[in-house]
Amino acid sequence: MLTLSQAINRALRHGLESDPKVLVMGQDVGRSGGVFRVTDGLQKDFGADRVVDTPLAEAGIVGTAIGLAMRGYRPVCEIQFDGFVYPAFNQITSQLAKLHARSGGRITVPVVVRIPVSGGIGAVEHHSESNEAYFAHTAGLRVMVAATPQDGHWMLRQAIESDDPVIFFEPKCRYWSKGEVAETADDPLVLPAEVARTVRPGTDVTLLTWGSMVETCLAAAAAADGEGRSLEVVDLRSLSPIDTDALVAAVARTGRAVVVHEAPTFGGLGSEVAAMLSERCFTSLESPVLRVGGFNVPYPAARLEGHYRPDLDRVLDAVDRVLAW
Amino acid sequence: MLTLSQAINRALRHGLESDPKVLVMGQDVGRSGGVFRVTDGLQKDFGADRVVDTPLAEAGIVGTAIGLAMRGYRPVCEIQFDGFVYPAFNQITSQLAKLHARSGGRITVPVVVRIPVSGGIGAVEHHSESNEAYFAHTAGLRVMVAATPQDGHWMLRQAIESDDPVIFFEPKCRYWSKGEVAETADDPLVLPAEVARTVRPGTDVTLLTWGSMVETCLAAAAAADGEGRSLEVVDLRSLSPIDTDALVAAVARTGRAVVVHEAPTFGGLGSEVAAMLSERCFTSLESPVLRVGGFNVPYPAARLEGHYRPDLDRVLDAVDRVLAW
Amino acid sequence: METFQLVSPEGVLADDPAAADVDGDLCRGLYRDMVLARRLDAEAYSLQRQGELGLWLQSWGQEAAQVGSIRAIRDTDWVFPSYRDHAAAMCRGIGPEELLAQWRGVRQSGWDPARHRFHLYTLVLAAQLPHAVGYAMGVQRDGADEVVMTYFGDGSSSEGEANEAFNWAVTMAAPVLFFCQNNGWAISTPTSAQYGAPLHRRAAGFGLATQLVDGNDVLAVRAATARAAAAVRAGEGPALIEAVTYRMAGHSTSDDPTRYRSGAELDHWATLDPLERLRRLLDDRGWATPGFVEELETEATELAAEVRRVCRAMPDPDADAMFAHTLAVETRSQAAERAGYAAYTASFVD
Amino acid sequence: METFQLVSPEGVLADDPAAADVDGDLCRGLYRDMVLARRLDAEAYSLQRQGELGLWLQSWGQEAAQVGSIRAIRDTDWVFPSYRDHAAAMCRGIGPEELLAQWRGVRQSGWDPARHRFHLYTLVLAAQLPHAVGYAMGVQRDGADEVVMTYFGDGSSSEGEANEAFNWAVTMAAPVLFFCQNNGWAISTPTSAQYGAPLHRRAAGFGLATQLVDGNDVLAVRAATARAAAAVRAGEGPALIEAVTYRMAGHSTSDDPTRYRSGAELDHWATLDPLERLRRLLDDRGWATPGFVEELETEATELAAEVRRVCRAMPDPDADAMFAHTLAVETRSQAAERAGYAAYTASFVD
Ligand SMILES: Cc1ncc(C[n+]2csc(CCOP(=O)(O)OP(=O)(O)O)c2C)c(N)n1
Ligand SMILES: Cc1ncc(C[n+]2csc(CCOP(=O)(O)OP(=O)(O)O)c2C)c(N)n1
Ligand SMILES: [Mg+2]
Ligand SMILES: [Mg+2]
Repeated sequence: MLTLSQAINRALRHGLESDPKVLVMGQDVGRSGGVFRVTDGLQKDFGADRVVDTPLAEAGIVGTAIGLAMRGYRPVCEIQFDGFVYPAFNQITSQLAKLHARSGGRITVPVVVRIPVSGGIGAVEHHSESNEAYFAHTAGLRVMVAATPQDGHWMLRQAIESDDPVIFFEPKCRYWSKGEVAETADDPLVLPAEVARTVRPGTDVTLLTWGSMVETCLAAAAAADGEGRSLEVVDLRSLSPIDTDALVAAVARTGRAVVVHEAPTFGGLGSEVAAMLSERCFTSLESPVLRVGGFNVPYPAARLEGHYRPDLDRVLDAVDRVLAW
Repeated sequence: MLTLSQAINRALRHGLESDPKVLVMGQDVGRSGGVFRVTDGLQKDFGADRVVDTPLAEAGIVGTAIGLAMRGYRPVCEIQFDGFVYPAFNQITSQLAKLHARSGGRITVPVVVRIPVSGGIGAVEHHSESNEAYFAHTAGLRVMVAATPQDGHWMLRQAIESDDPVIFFEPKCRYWSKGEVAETADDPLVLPAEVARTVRPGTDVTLLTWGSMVETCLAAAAAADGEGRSLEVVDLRSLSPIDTDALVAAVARTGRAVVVHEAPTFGGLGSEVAAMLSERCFTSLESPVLRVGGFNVPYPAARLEGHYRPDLDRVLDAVDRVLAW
Repeated sequence: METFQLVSPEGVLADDPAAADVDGDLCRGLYRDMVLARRLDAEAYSLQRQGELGLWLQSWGQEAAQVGSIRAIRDTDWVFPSYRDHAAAMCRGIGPEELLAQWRGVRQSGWDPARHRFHLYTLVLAAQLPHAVGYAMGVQRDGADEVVMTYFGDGSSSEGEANEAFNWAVTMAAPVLFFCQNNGWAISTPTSAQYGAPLHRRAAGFGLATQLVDGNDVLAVRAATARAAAAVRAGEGPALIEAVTYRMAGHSTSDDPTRYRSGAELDHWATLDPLERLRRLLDDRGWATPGFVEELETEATELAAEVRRVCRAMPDPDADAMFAHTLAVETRSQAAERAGYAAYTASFVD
Repeated sequence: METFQLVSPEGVLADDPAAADVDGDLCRGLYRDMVLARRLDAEAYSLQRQGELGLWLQSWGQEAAQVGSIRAIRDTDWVFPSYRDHAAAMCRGIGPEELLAQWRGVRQSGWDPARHRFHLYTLVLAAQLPHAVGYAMGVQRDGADEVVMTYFGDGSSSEGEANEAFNWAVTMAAPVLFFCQNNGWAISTPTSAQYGAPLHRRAAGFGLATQLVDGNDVLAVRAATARAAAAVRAGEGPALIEAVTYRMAGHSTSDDPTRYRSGAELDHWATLDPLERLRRLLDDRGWATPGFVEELETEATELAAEVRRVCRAMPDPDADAMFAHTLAVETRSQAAERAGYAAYTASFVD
């Protein structure tokens, strides 16, 4: 049993150990081990040339990582909090995402950008955002989110091994939660990065979710169970690409779907999921696909986040509505 | 009859004339009159203090506009091309969009960010992007797009008068197209900024679109007419908020909808429209809501844009599919 | 460039024309500002430890830099702070409730910026710098006799936006005074890993008038700021002050500074404490009259009590507050969302 | 700082140790590079006017800055260009088809960066600067004997990313040489509205070793670049060269420069033309032998013909090219999109 944070740390350690081209870079990742201790001990063991404390400049972090990748390195960058990735947005969208295409495939930029994401830890402003929609809509990036230590470890290893740029989200409210982590890559529990995972089977309604909301959906499913309702929970894991066939198959079975994420629903990635399901499951849907998410407001002050973030009750309320349809 | 570019120019001129606090600022907006001549003649008439040629720094443009707005000014910024707004993304998302909320309503930031957008002019890379989804998903911004000279003029005037920050998109392939512009604000053709406009009535299928694609949809509707199919075309105009009630009413009438935009459909704003319609028109829809848009690839080289951008045929193909359902 | 200093660590006042206006009243006032700020800071720290605040970033050690600078400008001048500038905020009349609200998590900002001519704290590093420059462009256009001062840290100076702001200010000759509190660290990153040339030198390269000042010497900071502000006010163009100081506490209450910096360094800076330094001068000159010392102690104790009281008294906000100010004019869909959530929560109440 | 010059506008070579290796071969080589570059540029311009290219950004007037600098570094050194660096690109063996493809709109980039150690053009201003610094960090880690040079313009220096790159390079002591072609303008914005202090001064403030050089003097540029590159190579840290030159044409074929700059300015710079200056030296010294001049004219004429030929011969790309390289490993949904579009287009063919 490892925490998510430890599982990620081990994936980074594995990367650094197995490939001399892997680098870890970011603000405070070295001596201090990162504000969430995710990079703890790495600089001590691999040196300051491979675990690099950078100046305080996000565009610089991603921009120099791109240059390093062109030189054959495989940098894993850390952005300290979700709300601080925007200074790097230009490097990510116009450079990182496009270089492979712009160069006609001649350049690969195997850069991973790790971002602690979402709320639930009572943080101050800019420290609780769920901004996956911006990146998923950006062609040329892979976007992954690890809801469990298992994925924190193995999906990050896959991200590091990928020749494509990967935005790797880590729900910070889950950093301290423990879970099993497979020992070897051929363990059947280790899934390919692009595959959605049914974390709980069910027959009445399919909950489609990711990141910080997987646990919430599992709790909702457990509660519904007591009321004789069988909820299926699917963790998307990969947000770009989305494993659409798996989602369609799941929803075709239950005929009812609720998409749950923490970002505002308006224009959020849930709208892609709902639109896609509404189209592809048109004949099998017995009720509209509902979306449960943040409201269309800036992430609020910490003492309001309980209202902002979807919780068990709001998920069950949507379940009630699709079932009552 | 004015071109879109002239109509916008007159709206800026009106703002500068009627309110001494209105400023126009950006790269090359002054002496040269802007790369699309949208600000032509303004510096000559209003001086370099009010029509400000700025240094080449987009974060600086939006960031100083915010400061000016806090001082009581109403800056209208120009970003030279869609692909160059990303260096300002941090100022837009973490500052411009949030200051009103963060300050508990004490600060207003009446800043307009004008962005020439979308393709169709054979431009080189980064000059043809349709990035409205990023901004529409950002709570705290209003997002508008002017498909006609009428809206270029009147909606921009409304944007300048708004106390909220507005991202104002101008489809550059329409800059030179002419149209009527109402003389006075009380002309019934002048709609409130938040309202969708039915630009062509129809009974079989509703096309929901905006910006550069309005003309394409009108052409598709005209062609379909010849085949005895009656297509309704709705121009959303406001992308945040979306005039959902009007859209729902339209689609409830026809029972069939196709959303058409130029951005990649994956995670694009069309998915919000489709998801919302699929939910709210669940019982009246006779076929799935289809989306026609760019592919999930970086905007391609100019000679490929004819393949990338939705055209009359691709729109009609989708219309065929919803009708054949 | 030599570091400008007026009071030695031993509390000896230099024989410098810049010290000409130094007297007992002035020093007592500055000392009081610093003592009260430190008390509030310490109290907030322990409130965080008791779970009453979500987070706190201490100003401990940086009182002279903040008090000296803000006391040197006029009340009509505008300030764009960073997030650790509690001493400066207090000098502008911002009270404990207003200061703590954000860190308790009941609001995202505590005070009315216009009333105090003191902008909200900005947590996105360096984002306030272009705002200050833009505000100063407005001052310029208004022909107003005002200076705009903005605080930021050594680490923040690496952000692109900081450098855009430096360049912009010089190009526009905007009346802005950049004030860097170089406290040696950006969380765990020392300035040696932040930049290769001192910030004041970089700033000069941009064309800013620059001064390097001992940030733990409140009189030097005050004199340097007054000088710089006067030049900015006179239309001589923007300026930058680098005040060398030290963050005595961790970066925040979530940070453990022993992971990355030595006790010896801390001990060294403890000997340079800005309050003690001024106290030595006060004592030497006989300016610290017993009445003053006692009253100040009483005032600080009362402040501490008030801090605890107002902090604990802050109620959790209403859900509705979350919807209230997204836009100046609420949209129909937002009103619907707000009403929908109100109806939903009401459904739980029997 | 004085502007470094080796050849006066009249073509007189200075008596300077930096000119010690100047001889006929060297000058003929540099002259040839510049003549061919100007010819390609002029030809591309007229192809744009004929509708064969979508856009063209002329290098006219900046040949000395580009040729002098790229000829001063080693072929094993890496270059991160901007978008107007056709003369430099040609020196790296990039051919007309490769150069024109992007501007014809048939591909987004023409050449293989690794083969020429010359990165793609970057159209997002200053975005290539952090890439160059990162690449140089890789060189550092590899212990390789290489220097990374990156080109950018005076206007681009205002972007935050440029300044982050300057600071980063110095902090990391990365082996990178920033080369600014200060051509006086960023589209319609003169340097006086771009910054308030000269770039070389700002760069020095960041801790970069800097040189100001006459960018229309190919020998001076070459000597300055060689000196700077040698220092960078020797591990003395990063450097910046500001080469003062002039953009003789409009910003691009879409731009009308008469709207914002005077004919007198253009006339002045015409007298400082880099090709004519070197030609005067060649003539003075008798280095421009008739054989050389004639052969060069033939070569240029042939190049022009080739430019026209390869440009017109470039076929429109296949729709499939649009899908080909979004990701290194195509996803299922992308494959489906690609196949769907192929089936769709096939449905139109009878
Ligand atoms: C854009 C951005 N990136 C990262 C952070 C996270 N962060 C908060 S404070 C800090 C260090 C700031 O150092 P400095 O500017 O020296 O100010 P100090 O804390 O020392 O007062 C960092 C990295 C942030 N708030 N904003
Ligand atoms: C980030 C960004 N902003 C704006 C532009 C539009 N633009 C293209 S070239 C240019 C001027 C560049 O000036 P300079 O850096 O001096 O280079 P020059 O064209 O003179 O070679 C501008 C504003 C851009 N390409 N990228
Ligand atoms: Mg600091
Ligand atoms: Mg230039």
